[in-house]
Amino acid sequence: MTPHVLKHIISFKKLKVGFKTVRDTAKAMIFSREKWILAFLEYQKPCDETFAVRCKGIFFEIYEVIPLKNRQLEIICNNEIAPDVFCLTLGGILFNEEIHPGQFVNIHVPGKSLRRPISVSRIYGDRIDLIYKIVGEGTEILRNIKSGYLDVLLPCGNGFDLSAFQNEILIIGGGMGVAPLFALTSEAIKQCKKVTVIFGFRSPKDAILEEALMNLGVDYHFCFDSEGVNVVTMREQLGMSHMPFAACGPLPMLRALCSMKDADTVHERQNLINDDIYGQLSLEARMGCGFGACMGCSIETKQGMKRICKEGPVFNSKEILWDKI
Amino acid sequence: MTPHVLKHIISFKKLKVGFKTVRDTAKAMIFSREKWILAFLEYQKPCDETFAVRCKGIFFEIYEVIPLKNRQLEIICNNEIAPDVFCLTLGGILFNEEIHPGQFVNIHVPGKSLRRPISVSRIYGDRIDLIYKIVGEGTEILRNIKSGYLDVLLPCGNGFDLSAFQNEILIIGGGMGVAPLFALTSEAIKQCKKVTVIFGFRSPKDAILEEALMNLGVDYHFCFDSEGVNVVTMREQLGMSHMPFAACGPLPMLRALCSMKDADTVHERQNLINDDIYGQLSLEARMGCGFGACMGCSIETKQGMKRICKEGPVFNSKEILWDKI
Amino acid sequence: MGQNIDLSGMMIDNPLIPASGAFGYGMDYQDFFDVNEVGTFCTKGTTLHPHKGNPLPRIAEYSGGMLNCVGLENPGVETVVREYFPKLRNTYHKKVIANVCGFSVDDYIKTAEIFDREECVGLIELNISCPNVHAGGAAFGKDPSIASEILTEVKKVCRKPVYVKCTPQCPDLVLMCKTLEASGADGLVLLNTWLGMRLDIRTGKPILSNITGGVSGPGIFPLSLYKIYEVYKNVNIPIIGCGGISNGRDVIEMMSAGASAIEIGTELLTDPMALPRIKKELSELMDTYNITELSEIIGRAHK
Amino acid sequence: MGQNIDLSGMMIDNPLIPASGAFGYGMDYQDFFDVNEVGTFCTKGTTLHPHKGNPLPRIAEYSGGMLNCVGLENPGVETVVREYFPKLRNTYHKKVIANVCGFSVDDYIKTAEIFDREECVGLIELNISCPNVHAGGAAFGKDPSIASEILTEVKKVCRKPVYVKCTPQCPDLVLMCKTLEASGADGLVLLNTWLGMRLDIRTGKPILSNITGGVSGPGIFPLSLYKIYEVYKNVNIPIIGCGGISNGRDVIEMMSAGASAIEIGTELLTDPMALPRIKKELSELMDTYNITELSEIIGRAHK
Ligand SMILES: Cc1cc2nc3c(=O)[nH]c(=O)nc-3n(C[C@H](O)[C@H](O)[C@H](O)COP(=O)(O)OP(=O)(O)OC[C@H]3O[C@@H](n4cnc5c(N)ncnc54)[C@H](O)[C@@H]3O)c2cc1C
Ligand SMILES: Cc1cc2nc3c(=O)[nH]c(=O)nc-3n(C[C@H](O)[C@H](O)[C@H](O)COP(=O)(O)OP(=O)(O)OC[C@H]3O[C@@H](n4cnc5c(N)ncnc54)[C@H](O)[C@@H]3O)c2cc1C
Ligand SMILES: Cc1cc2nc3c(=O)[nH]c(=O)nc-3n(C[C@H](O)[C@H](O)[C@H](O)COP(=O)(O)O)c2cc1C
Ligand SMILES: Cc1cc2nc3c(=O)[nH]c(=O)nc-3n(C[C@H](O)[C@H](O)[C@H](O)COP(=O)(O)O)c2cc1C
Ligand code: FES
Ligand code: FES
Repeated sequence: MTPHVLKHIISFKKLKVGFKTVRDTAKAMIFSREKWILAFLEYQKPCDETFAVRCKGIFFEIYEVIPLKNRQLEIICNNEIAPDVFCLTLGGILFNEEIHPGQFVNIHVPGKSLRRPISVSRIYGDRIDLIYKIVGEGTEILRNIKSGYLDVLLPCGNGFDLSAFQNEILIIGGGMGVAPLFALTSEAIKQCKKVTVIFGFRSPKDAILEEALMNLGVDYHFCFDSEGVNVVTMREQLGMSHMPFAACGPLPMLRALCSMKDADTVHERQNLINDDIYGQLSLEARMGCGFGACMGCSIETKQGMKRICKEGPVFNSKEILWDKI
Repeated sequence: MTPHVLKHIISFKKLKVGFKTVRDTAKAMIFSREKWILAFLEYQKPCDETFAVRCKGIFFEIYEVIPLKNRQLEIICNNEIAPDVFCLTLGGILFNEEIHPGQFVNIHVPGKSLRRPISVSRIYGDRIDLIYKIVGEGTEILRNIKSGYLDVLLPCGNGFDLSAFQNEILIIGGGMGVAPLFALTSEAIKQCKKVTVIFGFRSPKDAILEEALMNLGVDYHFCFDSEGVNVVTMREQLGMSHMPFAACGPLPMLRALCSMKDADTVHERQNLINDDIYGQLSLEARMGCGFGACMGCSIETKQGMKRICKEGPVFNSKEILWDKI
Repeated sequence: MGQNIDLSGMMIDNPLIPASGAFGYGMDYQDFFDVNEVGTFCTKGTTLHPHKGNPLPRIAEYSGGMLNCVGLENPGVETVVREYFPKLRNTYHKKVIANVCGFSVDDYIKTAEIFDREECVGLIELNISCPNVHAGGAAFGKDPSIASEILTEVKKVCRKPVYVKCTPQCPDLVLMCKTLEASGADGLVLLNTWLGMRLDIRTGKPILSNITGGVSGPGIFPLSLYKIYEVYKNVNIPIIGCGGISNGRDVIEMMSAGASAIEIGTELLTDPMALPRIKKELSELMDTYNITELSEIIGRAHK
Repeated sequence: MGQNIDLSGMMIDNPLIPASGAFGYGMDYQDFFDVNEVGTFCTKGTTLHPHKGNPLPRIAEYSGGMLNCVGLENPGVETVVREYFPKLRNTYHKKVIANVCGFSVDDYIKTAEIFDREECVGLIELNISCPNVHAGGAAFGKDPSIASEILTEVKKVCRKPVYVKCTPQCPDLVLMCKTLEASGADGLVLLNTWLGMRLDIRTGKPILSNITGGVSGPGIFPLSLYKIYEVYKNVNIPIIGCGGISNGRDVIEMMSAGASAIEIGTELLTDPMALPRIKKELSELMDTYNITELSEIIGRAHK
């Protein structure tokens, strides 16, 4: 880890495991980034993504590195990839395994009071891709920022739990819900799972990520409302209606995915939630903070109140109280 | 005038004087900058700073060019020239004789609600210099903007009236008040007046514009509070206490300049305003708009209420009601 | 696409009205845009006699806009109708809303009466809500009985529609507005500025000469919007919405909450080109959201 | 340079207090800074029984900050003291302010009583000002007689200082505060959120599930400042200032107006690193303006 990296770390938690030269340091020191950088530059002590060693008088101190959740990431590119849909690549210090598929970042959009939550849709080295749709004032501002830095909180939320799936996983996305699912698909393939992807869009011109899925060599199916096929009917056609799945998309779609397969319309399915189907669902909410402090995003679940930004955004379909969301 | 110039002009008032091919145009046309530019680019008709000619069907129309008071000016440089004092050079479309010494610009500082009024201290071709001191949040933001464009209203206010002076003029500035007086000095010299300049600063390190005055070859005198000399005592020393003057600076200084010369202290002078001395004084006020709409800057004068941003900032010393400001 | 609005018989071709105190007497924006683009505009608050207003400083800032304690500086109604209106007519060809203020009931009556006779006045706006004067102003606007007395008397001498501009400092605004409706108000203008203050960070003392000032600008928008929403539920006369509007989206929201038209103050002062900009934004939004007749969205939040 | 502040016997080493509802139970900021940097913090509004709050959406935005209608979601006082406080003590070593809310007088008494017994609770903040619940909350905060009844009863069961957090919706805030002082309030927290709303631009319908929400953030700062200035003139108990504070300068202003300490809500949510930043700004400003003892500037606007 270079000195450069240190700028992006605020706290070094003192390692709990013993180490001969470890000794107590003033709290103030631990939380003062500037002093750390100074000390580091002065002594050029080794430091990696997991441990930081600091020279204090005649002692060495060893700390566990806790990456700061608030970082300034550089805009690498920000281009339109479909009508009103942009891919924003951010670069900077990202730690190994720091971000899991299904987690999101919370972006300060200059001029806006509240941050905007956007899922991470690709994670590669020191870069991440975010795919976002222009829906209002914040995304409208974001589309026009082509360089510089963004103030970002990351990673936020829990992400999908791939370990809960056996060898096979069905990944279902609708609209912008496909964004986090691309990260999930990549990860599932890395873990050698058998993956089937169903992505639904309003019409072929709204489709995104097809080339990327192709490059992954994954079995994927696109369907379009404009052609009368949605992800639920597609799932039926593929005979996969009882397969465990991970999904992200509009609420009616998620609801329908958790319903009896033999109901005729999405409307009917709403009352026919089928608890035999296991799914991991990523939900959305307007957020105040994005890191659990404000209760602005809580929903009632079978296990009590849960915050979409912290205990979520990914929920087990079986814990959802469908009449409460 | 190049097509580029047209971007900075909003309104083309139809010339009142007759012209064979002139005919009425829809109001909408007159106020639509975009359409004008289009029309201009299309027909490449001649256009200068005073007149614009436009081809409409088989007719030519001739308009008087009215420069838009709201312009985007480019930041050419923005450097510290004394402790906490910056010189900001802005460039862009400026029209001949558009700005007079003593007038100011009203700058939108990104992130701030109200604009900041700053005097123009040098006018040269398509550039102006502004000299400003860091005093609060707005100037603090401004000092850090090193490139790009600023949204500026210009020119604002009346400016000094050099024609009211005979062949000689005494120019007196205190602190940041010297800023507009440099423009005035240049202009007075251009008009072949005999100019004497007295600038007062807190201490020698705060002094600015000395080199510029030297280059103008003008007779100038600097004085410093730290050395126990202020502009009033300097004026007495030079035996110029009854000479007509133009001044800008803190209110107590302006008040003292208009007082009986034989009062001992500034405090005493406040009650001894001497109406025999003719001065043009540039005043300051917190401003809401800077263009006369809000009455946020009005003072009572012998001629009734006057707006510092519109009828001012330069006032005849004889119209000031000293107990009202 | 229609933007016509009917304010108790005064027809305006778009709902954007520069608010009182932010547009002088209509002659300060000519270097920025064609002032005929406004729906109509409100004059600076005008009193029977010339009024000097408060000493400087009259202006302070906050991150959501500004504070002012101008305190109704104006040349008096006689000068306005005799000198300003004739000049105004050279460049402005629509009607105006005359913002009338006073320090006694009698002041209001006489001032309104003079304005009412003017050809170019389309509507009288009774300002019982100026927070920056010590007599009259918002003091009247907090008490429904005084407010309705002023209104009743003014109505007797005016043939033109009379709207009342209320203050958010009124402890029970809904009651106030219902009382005004019952007393014959043709419409309401909601709201004048909110009382606030700023202190000088060095001395700790108030910045404004009057200690407090009226807070305006985008920072108060959700507060105004809510008040208009509440009053709309309780009255049947037109409401002109005002407070923090800075773009086309705000206009749509304010009208959805119940405003028939809207006034814009602070945004015009900080961006003198705001009016044509907002007008353009509004047209674009009407396109985007398939609003063919703007008047149809008035109060749709309640439906 | 001293920043120590005495809140009716609860000593805090700096005046910066995360406001109720913006800091959960103290465990959500650990990824951002050492939470012991705060002077103290207010817990999320806590009721006797677990409370689910309002449906989503609970959050909206405006240019000066945010609106919320969380509606007091909390796990109930028992869970807080049994599960949360023990966990909190692993990382946080100062005392907390317990924000107590209820739907009846009895709720307030019982909840406050439980908190009062807790070692880590330094002060009780009676929240009679939540605008987002239909019973209790701000309804109590508008009526001085109910408010003082709650306070009197709570005082009987608490040994720790009891502060009352008021609502700006109170029609006569000065009267309310004087009544509370007379009824034995140890201090006041001014203010909770201001009632407001936003509408969806497409449908014209309210964005928040509860129709209205509490407005907070920098947009309301001059309004809060003024209210605190007014109340300070009329009471002799400490005031904790709250509403729109976002930087060190605001802290100085709020204390100059009369606040002994200040609470920060919205700014922490939008910038989770705001607390250490504001603390740094405050120290720098004390340097710049030669303030050696911060407590000395309390109320200097009035001197
Ligand atoms: C966990 C999570 C992950 C998301 N991932 C993506 C993604 O990968 N790609 C993508 O295009 N969008 C994503 N969204 C939705 C995205 O946050 C909104 O589209 C965006 O905030 C809209 O901002 P705006 O300013 O353009 O809209 P405005 O309507 O102007 O925003 C106003 C307010 O509402 C909030 N808001 C509006 N729509 C939504 C929404 N659907 N969900 C949450 N808050 C909303 C905004 O954050 C803001 O606070 C995600 C949302 C969540 C909660
Ligand atoms: C006509 C005119 C010409 C001026 N020319 C110059 C100049 O050439 N160089 C220069 O350094 N300064 C000049 N000033 C003063 C300059 O406008 C202020 O120093 C500046 O606005 C301070 O802004 P701030 O955000 O740093 O201070 P803040 O105190 O944070 O500003 C808060 C508010 O107060 C206003 N304000 C604060 N101080 C003043 C002041 N002295 N005069 C007017 N408004 C003030 C600001 O504009 C803003 O609205 C001029 C003022 C006027 C009225
Ligand atoms: C500088 C200034 C002067 C004002 N003068 C008046 C006035 O004379 N009469 C009046 O009724 N309202 C006056 N107002 C209030 C505005 O008309 C308007 O109600 C208020 O500013 C809220 O709208 P805004 O947020 O769009 O500015 C004034 C406002 C400002 C900012
Ligand atoms: C999301 C949110 C939740 C809140 N919850 C509570 C609460 O439970 N109890 C309370 O007394 N105040 C609550 N408040 C009000 C704040 O404590 C504070 O009084 C208000 O937000 C104004 O301060 P600010 O402008 O710094 O945010 C809440 C505010 C927000 C934004
Ligand atoms: S957004 Fe604040 S708790 Fe989830
Ligand atoms: S600042 Fe608005 S009239 Fe002068």
